[in-house]
Amino acid sequence: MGRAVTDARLLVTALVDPSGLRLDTDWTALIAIARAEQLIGTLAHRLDGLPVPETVAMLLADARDAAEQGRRTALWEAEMARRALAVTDTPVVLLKGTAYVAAGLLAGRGRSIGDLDILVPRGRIDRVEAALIAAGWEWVKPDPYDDDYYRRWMHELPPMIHRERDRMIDVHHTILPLTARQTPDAAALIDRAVPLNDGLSVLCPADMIVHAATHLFADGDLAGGLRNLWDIHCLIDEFGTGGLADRAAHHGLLPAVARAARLAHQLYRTDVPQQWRADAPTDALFRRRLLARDGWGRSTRPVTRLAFYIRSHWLRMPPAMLARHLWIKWRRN
Amino acid sequence: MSDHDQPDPDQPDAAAISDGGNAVPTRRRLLQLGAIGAGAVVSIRPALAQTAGSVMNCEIPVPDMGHAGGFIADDGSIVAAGTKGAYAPPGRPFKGEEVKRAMAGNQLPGTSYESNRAYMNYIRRLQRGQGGFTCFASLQMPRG
Amino acid sequence: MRHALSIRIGPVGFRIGSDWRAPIDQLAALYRDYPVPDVADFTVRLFAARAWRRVIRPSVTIGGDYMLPDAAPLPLAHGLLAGEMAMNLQLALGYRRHLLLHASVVERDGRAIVMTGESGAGKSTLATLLASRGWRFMGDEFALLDPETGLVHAFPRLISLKNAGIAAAAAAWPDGRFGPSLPDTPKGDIRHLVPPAAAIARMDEPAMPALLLFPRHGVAADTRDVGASEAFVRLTQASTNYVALGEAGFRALTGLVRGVPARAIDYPDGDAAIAAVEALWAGL
Amino acid sequence: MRYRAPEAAALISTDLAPFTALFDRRSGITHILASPAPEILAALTEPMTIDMLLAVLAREYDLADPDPAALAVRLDELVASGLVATT
Repeated sequence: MGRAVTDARLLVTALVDPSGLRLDTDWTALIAIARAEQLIGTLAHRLDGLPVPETVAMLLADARDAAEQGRRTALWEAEMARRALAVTDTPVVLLKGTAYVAAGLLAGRGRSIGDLDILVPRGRIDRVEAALIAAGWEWVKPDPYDDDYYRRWMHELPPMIHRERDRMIDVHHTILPLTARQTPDAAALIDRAVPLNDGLSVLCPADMIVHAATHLFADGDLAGGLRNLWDIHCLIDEFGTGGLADRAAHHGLLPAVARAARLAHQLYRTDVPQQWRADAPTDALFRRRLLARDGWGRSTRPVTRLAFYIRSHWLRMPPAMLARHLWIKWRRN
Repeated sequence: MSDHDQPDPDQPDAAAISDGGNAVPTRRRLLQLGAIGAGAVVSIRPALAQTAGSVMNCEIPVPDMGHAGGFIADDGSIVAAGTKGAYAPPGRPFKGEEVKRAMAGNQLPGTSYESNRAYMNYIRRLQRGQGGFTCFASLQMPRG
Repeated sequence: MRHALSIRIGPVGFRIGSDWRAPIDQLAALYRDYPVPDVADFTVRLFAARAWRRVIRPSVTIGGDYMLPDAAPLPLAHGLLAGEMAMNLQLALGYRRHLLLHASVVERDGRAIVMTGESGAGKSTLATLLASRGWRFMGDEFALLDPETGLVHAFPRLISLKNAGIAAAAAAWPDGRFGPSLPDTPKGDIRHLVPPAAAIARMDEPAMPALLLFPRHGVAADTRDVGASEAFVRLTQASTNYVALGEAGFRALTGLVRGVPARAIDYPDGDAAIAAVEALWAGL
Repeated sequence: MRYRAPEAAALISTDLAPFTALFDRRSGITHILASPAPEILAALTEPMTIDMLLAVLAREYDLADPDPAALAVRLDELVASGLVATT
């Protein structure tokens, strides 16, 4: 069945140059990788209208339908949150996937959207929490240790889930854990937010890119990295990089944004400024982690994956806390 | 509402029979606002994969992996190990089938009347994101 | 993966990979007469969660495009069952081309009976018995309803018979092809029966639903009407992709319950069930 | 406070006597409505307070219990389902 597909490069090239795909592509492997990386809807939009085998065409049409259903459900969840929080007259900024579809951006096209992420001013978080509970949301993990940890050190409330609709919401008051070394200017994020027509708003383009890069490199273990990087590719493609470096520096997140731009350029050939084109020495390691997926959809390169997992915790908390956190989690499993 | 006819076709329509311009209502339809047993609006929730019965066999760890070692109080909440009046976690996860039988009135294997009640209270409070939730949610047909 | 196989069941193609040879050989033998898809719709993986689990007390973990977190591994001796479950799971979690109803289906003269109910309500046994009396077997796990046409499509996977159902099927199908007997699985003793040759040959022929049955095994014989709204709500809970299909799912299911008569039948044994079904069919 | 129903185009309604099956295109959720819910939705032709709605219903129907509190409970169910919004 031809040379086995050993990493996710097949998916990357299909997204970058869909018309370049030959009819004898290993379609089953491409679909398995796209599904595992949550990019099947995006791939289906990129391949829309191109000559593919009939079975594949039907599969991709299903994926576009599923993405449309997901978009509608995500926008509805945002609307229900808006209704619940209207009484607190708090500015509510949509983040990540829901923001992209709410603002009708390229990055939202075909995107699979998970939980609803919103950003609210830190001073208002208790009022927001009370309003959500009154409107039918509940804590997912009613566990004291996790609650306290979340409240003090994480950049968000513990996740909540709506009793009837089974959808989760993450309420953030900044875009990085309080414990992280960098401290982004949360108030500036809200000040520059762009209002949509229904009382909700989204971050300004530069802040969107900064947040996407932050989410990918500053607190994540790169799970879902190819999807996040594709978000960044689309945002840069749509808005360009004017003012991005200054905005990233203002938040103290220039390194993360530079790395995101470099990797987007290296993998997705994103049009980034000259200073973000050269390969930094560790970029190859990040690419190795991002492409760690085989043609059966399995995650591969376990050692690389473990290294990035430990790194993600290291970035989120000072060493003493990291040791305590990992010790408690280890003692439990 | 778009292509919708009134819900009770067999009752005389409330439309007045016009008589030379001044409508004479014959008998307006009766409408009851209160005292509805289960409420007037039921929203359909997604059925989970295991509701397709034989699709999956699954397990419910008590407590879930994130809280291994914790004890279970009567009301099903997780408390520190050794708390007086609470129950040590069972030796192994319960199988979906065992929980289904316990929901129908039997007892979970290897439990006393009290510890069975505590474990079942824990299982009933499982939320999405907690280990065993998908398995438990699928055992209830229909949900919600 | 080391061992692999591709099969098409009804409109759905599967690529199955395994760390062991045995499950693939069993599937290949039982699905011998089934077509091979050009491109698989779903990938399924049977694998050892820990490397040493491949050899020491080997246990099969189910993987694939679509997964559930609480899946419990199965002993390698039940590898065939793991493969069947993994394929069902892909359909239940990832399939959208048709409205999926957890139901068995038989057909005669282009018209179908759809029998839905919780596992253990005897759907598989009933479908097998009817198939032995001239009805065409279309499926014992999922009914695939086309939202545009209202037609039901066949998904004739291996018939999974449980406990007493095994003997009943063996009696009805003396020369049927059976898989290995799998004792004390989570669902009791299980044995798979290869659907009749006609069911496999004609699996691409859809049928128009003409009767919706809610069978229940083990009580005194009884037949009662099921109203459209009751049938509708029960079917939304017997469908794993009703909500995911959105408007198309709503139109397909409201069309079905408004257009097709629904009956609940309680039956003490196979013969009583067949008599009740034939009587209802004649009365349509 | 006023209660607002969705515009007709957002809803697909099908009679499943004695209930009404309603699909909300905005949320993708299916609701099963028993009387008086369909009648209340139909009466909300514009945003109304409870008293305004009660007056409309009293005109169109023979109300067994013209009680604002009972109507409020029915409206809360419709709000919780997302079908009706408050402004």
